[in-house]
Amino acid sequence: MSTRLTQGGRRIDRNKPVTFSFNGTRLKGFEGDTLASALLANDQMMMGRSFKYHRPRGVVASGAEEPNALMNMGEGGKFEPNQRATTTEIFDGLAAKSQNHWPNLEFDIGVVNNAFARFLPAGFYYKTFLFPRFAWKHIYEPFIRQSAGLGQAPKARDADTYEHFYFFADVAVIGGGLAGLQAAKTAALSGAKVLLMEQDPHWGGRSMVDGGELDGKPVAEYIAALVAELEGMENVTLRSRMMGAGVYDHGYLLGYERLRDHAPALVGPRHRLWKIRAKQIITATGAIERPLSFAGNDIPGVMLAGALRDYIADYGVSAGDRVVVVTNNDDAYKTALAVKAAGLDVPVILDARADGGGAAAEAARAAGIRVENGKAIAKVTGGKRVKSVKICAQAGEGGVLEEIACDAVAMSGGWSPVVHLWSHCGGKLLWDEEHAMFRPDETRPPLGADGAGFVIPAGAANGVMDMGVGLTDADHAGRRAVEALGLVAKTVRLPDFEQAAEAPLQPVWMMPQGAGPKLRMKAWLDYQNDVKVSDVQLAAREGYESVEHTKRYTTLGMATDQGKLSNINGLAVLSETLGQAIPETGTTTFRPPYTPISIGSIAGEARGEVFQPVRRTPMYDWHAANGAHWEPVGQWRRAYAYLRGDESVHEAVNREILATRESLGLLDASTLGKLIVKGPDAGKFLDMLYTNMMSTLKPGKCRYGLMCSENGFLSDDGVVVRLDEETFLCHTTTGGAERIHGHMEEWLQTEWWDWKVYVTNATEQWAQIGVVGPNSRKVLEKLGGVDVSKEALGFMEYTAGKLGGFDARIFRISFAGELSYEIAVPASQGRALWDALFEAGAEFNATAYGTEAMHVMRAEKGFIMIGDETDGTIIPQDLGLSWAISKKKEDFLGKRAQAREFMANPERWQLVGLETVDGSVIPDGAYAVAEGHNANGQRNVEGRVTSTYYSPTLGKGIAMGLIHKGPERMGETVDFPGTDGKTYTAKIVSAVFYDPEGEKQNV
Amino acid sequence: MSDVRSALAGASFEGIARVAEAGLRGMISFRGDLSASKVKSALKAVSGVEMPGQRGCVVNGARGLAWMSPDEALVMVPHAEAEDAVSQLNKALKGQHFMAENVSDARAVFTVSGRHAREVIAKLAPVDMAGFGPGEIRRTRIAQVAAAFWMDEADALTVVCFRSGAEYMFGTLKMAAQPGSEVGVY
Amino acid sequence: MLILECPYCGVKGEETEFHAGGEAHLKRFGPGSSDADFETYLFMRENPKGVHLERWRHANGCGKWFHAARCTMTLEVFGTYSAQTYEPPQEIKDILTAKRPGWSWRNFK
Amino acid sequence: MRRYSAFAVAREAARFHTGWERAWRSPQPKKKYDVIIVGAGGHGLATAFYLGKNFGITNVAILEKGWLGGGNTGRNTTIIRSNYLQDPSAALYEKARSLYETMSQDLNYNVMFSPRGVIMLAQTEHEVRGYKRTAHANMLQGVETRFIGPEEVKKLVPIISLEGPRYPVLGGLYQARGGTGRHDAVAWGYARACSDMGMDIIQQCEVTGVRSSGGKVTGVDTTKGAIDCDKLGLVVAGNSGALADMAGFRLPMESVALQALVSEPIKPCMDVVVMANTVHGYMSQSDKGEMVIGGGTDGFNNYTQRGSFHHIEETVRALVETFPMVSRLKMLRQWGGIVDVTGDRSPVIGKTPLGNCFINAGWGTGGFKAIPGGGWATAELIAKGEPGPLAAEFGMERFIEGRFIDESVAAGVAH
Repeated sequence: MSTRLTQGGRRIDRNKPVTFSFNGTRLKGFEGDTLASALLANDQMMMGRSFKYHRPRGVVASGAEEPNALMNMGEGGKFEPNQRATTTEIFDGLAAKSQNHWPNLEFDIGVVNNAFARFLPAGFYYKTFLFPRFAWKHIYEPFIRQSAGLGQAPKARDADTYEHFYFFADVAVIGGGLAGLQAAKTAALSGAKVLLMEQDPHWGGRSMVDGGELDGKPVAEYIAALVAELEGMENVTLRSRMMGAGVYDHGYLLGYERLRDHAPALVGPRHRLWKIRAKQIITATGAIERPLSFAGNDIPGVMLAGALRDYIADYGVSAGDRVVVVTNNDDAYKTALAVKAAGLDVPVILDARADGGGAAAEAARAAGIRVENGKAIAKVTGGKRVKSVKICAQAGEGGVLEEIACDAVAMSGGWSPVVHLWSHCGGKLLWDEEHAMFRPDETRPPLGADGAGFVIPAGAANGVMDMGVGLTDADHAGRRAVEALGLVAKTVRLPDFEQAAEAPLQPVWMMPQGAGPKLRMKAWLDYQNDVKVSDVQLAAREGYESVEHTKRYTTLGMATDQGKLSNINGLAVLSETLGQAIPETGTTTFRPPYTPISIGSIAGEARGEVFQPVRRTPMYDWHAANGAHWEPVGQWRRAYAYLRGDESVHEAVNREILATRESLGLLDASTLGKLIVKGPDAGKFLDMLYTNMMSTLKPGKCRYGLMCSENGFLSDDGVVVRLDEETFLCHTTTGGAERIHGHMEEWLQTEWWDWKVYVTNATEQWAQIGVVGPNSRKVLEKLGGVDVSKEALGFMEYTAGKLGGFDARIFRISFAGELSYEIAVPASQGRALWDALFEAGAEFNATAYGTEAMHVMRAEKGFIMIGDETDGTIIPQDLGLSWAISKKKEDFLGKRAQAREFMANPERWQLVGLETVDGSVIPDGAYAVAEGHNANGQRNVEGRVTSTYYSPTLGKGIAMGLIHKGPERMGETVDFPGTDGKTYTAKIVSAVFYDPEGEKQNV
Repeated sequence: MSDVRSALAGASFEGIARVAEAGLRGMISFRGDLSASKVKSALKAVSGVEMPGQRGCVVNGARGLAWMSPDEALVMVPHAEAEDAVSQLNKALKGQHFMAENVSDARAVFTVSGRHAREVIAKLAPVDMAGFGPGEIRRTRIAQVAAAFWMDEADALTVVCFRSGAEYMFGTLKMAAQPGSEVGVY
Repeated sequence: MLILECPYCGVKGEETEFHAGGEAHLKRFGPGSSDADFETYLFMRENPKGVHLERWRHANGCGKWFHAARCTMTLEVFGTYSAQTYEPPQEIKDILTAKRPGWSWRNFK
Repeated sequence: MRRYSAFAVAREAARFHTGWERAWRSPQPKKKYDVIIVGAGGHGLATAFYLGKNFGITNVAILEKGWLGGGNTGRNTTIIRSNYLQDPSAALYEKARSLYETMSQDLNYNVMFSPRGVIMLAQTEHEVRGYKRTAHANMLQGVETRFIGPEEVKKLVPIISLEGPRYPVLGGLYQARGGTGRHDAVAWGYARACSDMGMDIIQQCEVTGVRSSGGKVTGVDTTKGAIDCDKLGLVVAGNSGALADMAGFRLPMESVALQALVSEPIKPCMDVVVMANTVHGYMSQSDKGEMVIGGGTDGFNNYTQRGSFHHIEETVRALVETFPMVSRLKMLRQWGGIVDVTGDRSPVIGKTPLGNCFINAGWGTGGFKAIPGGGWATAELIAKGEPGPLAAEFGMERFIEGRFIDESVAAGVAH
């Protein structure tokens, strides 16, 4: 059984017990435990079930590479699936549940898949479920989906907050093991600004477990001194619980800091995503041990040798009483010695190497451990727990020589450098034949903004496994980093050390070497996704020879551990099957993040109220307090209508329209773009931008203008006012202000840079109010101060003055077809003017109206709306706006485009008014049908509706639309089939439904 | 006109730093040849300070000048004086090609102060706040909106954004300043 | 995530401060031009693998447009330069020649 | 070709699956083919397949510089839909969608077409009008879609938040027979079928030059030697510009990065595909349980297959807003692909300045869903030398004439 030892465990504090629960059972651990170590201490070896076959699975590793021990954790808004038990620090009240089983972990229905495993090889689903056709969607797929997946879906809204942090460093060091610490020191002493991050809560990495001496003292002392020294340096920032998640172009590095996962009760953000810019990045990310591929290597109790000794050293937890060690290298002997030192039994060390190990083997034998060379595991027996191992010769086919009872197996297939962060941004790898591993090819690093390499690997991550040599390598990495910065690298004294003499590793990709199909079907490569040696071989046999094909066909390495344990083993099996060398097969691509990071942290602060900017006008609060039904328009939030009492939106719109047409309506038009264009060449510039002639406009006058893109399409419209000889005010649509401002700057800066014109976006300087309706003049006269009579201020004229004490610009323009004014005052005065107008307008039933009433009223007048009548494919000629296109001008933006064949075609649909014969409202977006079908069998069409409303003014439906040869077909009817099954028959009429003579606005 | 209002009526928040809307400031967007001596002296006349160089920012109480681009300066004066300042510039530079627009009301201004003020900004703006000090204006983005800021003194920053985005700016600054979120790197 | 240096305000900022504006040094064709020239101006693009000349705007910054010489295969930025020019300055050409001998882009070499 | 079936799997199980044959051959190139297709992605393989199936042209080589299906076919978010606004697009994508319906049976390879439904959310009044317009257009185009209200959206997607503080969900355009498929399987299924017809799929064979004489292509130079052909099809998303350059012409296209990401797998929680174009994100759940998430393209030319992280950020926050529960999932993996984007964001299937050279390119973000339709139309173009009705509007000449196929107009974007 797995249990807590009476002694040891450098990370735990035995004086601080912690209570947590697993599958509803209350358990005890100690502060400093991970969930995995605490579960093992409670003899909970089985921690989950696999993805495909639902096989019982125990913890295999002790860190980020763990494929099996994934948990549902937390409750409600703090629930999260797929939490890795090996990297979860326990705290009081932690509630974990195992995953992927039903009804429970011990007894799981889904394990039936395991019984049929033979019928479910890699890719079986590509070859089956083909008939009957409907069954995939309705029967097979739902079954597969239910059986797959891992954790439960969260249900509640996230109760935590997250944030980002921008940080800039000369040198960022990823990994706070010995190599990372040493590299950081070298870089820092040479004057670089250094950021050092470690995913664990603890510094020192593997060296803290594996020990050894530096300068004749225990390595832990050296590490403690190093950390203290770095902490004392001004130019060094140390962050633990922060993982280097991804390396991106130009030295962009994501640091994933887990602030509250270990202490959720504290206030503050849960995770912080650091967006780091580093001139140089040192990857001191260590190495990960490889499993060995033998039958039954997934039975709970089979663990990585390094992990098994981590649990002993770090947490005082033993995985079993009798631990068989199986290895192809010297490193695993440390585990045997650690087990022995803990007072437990190691019945045998199986060393697959014919010649066995070196000094380590001697030490093991000296400790009284039986060591067998050239031996392997033929098979592990047991179901939910290891019972025994059957021993065979590595060179053979698996003939059992002996069976040894045990309750844990420590395996080691050698170590693979963690090259992920080196590779994320294009760093290349080379195959190190001697050590059977891929390591960074330092001649082909990721290239930065200047074209030079910006990532430097150090220590074990660079394939240097020896501690002492690794220190030298780390120092070298630190030096190279500062030299790349143009600094002089200071010489740092490195401690004396004795290089451990190790016998060479012997690659073992299949155990035993000649294992037959039955064993290969039980030898796991990818634990979580249930990919076995036989699956990779099947893929190769079927022609999925590229490593990417094999990966995708078998799902090798695609689980939540992203193949940290399985990639190299799988690759080796594939290469062997194809009869080619490993580097010929190549690797799959390493993609960020290194381990999964919370989506919440990526979203950062952008959620809820600050998900995106909401732009507000100075009168926003009034709208909110007066029943505004909001409409997002770009980033602005505008009132669509103001609801009174239990009025519906439709009723409110109708009321607002009638009140405006009858007396007085007020519109918050502040969002309209207001661009000031000034300079001696301003007129000439606007002549190029607008289709109309603007240079001839007289000061104090207004003119409606159209703007097209260079591709000819109508892009914006608005009233241009000439404020003085050199200065124009160009109104744009609400959505157009920034876009058109950018458009103007672009042409001025990149094409006509010698023209003397300046542009300022003054949109928000001004609050603008539409004062609309037959009583609009009266209300302004009540405010007083400016003569707004017909004589003093005619239609399409502008004046400025103190209107009722406000600093006002007054434009006599009309979008509703009534007598109306637009009043602009500085934004700080906007709300006061709005209030003053209501006060003065009370006797006229002054009514605020929203965007929908504005839309309906302009449609009643036949005015186009950008975004309704236009959609990016419409030219002004389509809309009967040829009058606004200057014939005199040689050039304007869009003119050349409009001369192209398809644009000049008289067959283009033209804007007309549409009136249903029964007064009903044509549905939004309806098309007018023509006879017959096109070559693709689609119904022919001859037009479409662009705006369609119920007009309360006229008491019937009105619409505008684009109709083939429309203006020549006045009085004809066209048919609009609706998606509601009805057909709407409409008469083609003039688009001006209301006051065609303009008698209302010109008073 | 007495009833003039800033966007948030001086709202404030205390977290790991103090975030406060600073009320209305007089601001003039000036476009022109910043190297011309006439321009320089006109700008100095209204602002009381010398035109600074590239990305420079000189603030003296309510008055100041900031270099916004090779042909743009931000002129700061008391809010009530902004219109007069524009007139003064128009008069002084008559006949030149330039532009002076009163944009006081198009802006919202915040102060972020306290020991962690720089951290609050560094959570939202892609700028190295470690090397940022008084005398410089940085135009960039804060979260998702364009903004500019400068440091008045150590641990006190002024942030300028568009008025319509004041609520958003305040909201993101509050998030960044939430209690318990100290980073502890400066 | 690129870093670009705005040649106008001198800020070395990250990509999110900038707005990409497509291919550089397009020659505008207006009324009277041929269909082919006009199509080339609006739509035909170099889209090279390697050295590219392109336009950017310091949108969340000083607002200025500028040009950048960049490699589309490695994302290396060779340099940025004024928007008010019809071709890359000699200094940029020299860098390109040093870093990518034999480079060419449209008519530039 | 030995047929796949549950029976075949059972039979093979008895002998430990040692009897399976190769899904496709791995031949050396011949000296000459009737047709060479450059690019063994979905569109290239589908083009070859329909050349054989519809026109009996089987002396075909498909050249692939890497591994088949390794470009955008194997990198996309596998959405299949045809609810396009403009007639030419709707015809092409609906053809493709209908071919997906029977593809597993046609190819005897389970491509896991899952018509689970696609909803494009309407989150502004403008979008509501746009999607209602599309629904009307689709009705006349023979594409089954309908505009649904927020209640029905919520019923179909219980995890959605209808009332975001920024953009409420006002409804959506729903295509019940849209869905997803298994992207790799599409390439593999076509490859197996092409190989079975005697076509040569030649992987690790990069085209280094296009040989022509008198305005006609005569063959290509490759890393495996020169190969002659009577007709050449360029079907190389992400590399179209480079191939066109070899052939001596320019394209109205630029290549940019498009990124996607997946979460860790969870139990089923979302049965439809949801696209939220106002906030720029879309999401579905794969059969494995991962939430598959995508967004928009980067803005600059890029051949690195690595995009900028801030786009991932934008996409993710849009989805956190739309589906608050995803906040507590974790991003497992992100990746990028290179897409060719044309001047009107619609693809090109058409002739080139070289008489016997044809191109299928410029799919932008929408290539996967079009694979069978694009292949069908391109095969017809190559076989007949002129486009059929499906491809008629997609020629490059539209950029001269100003006759664009602009899908962005209906608030929708192509994904």
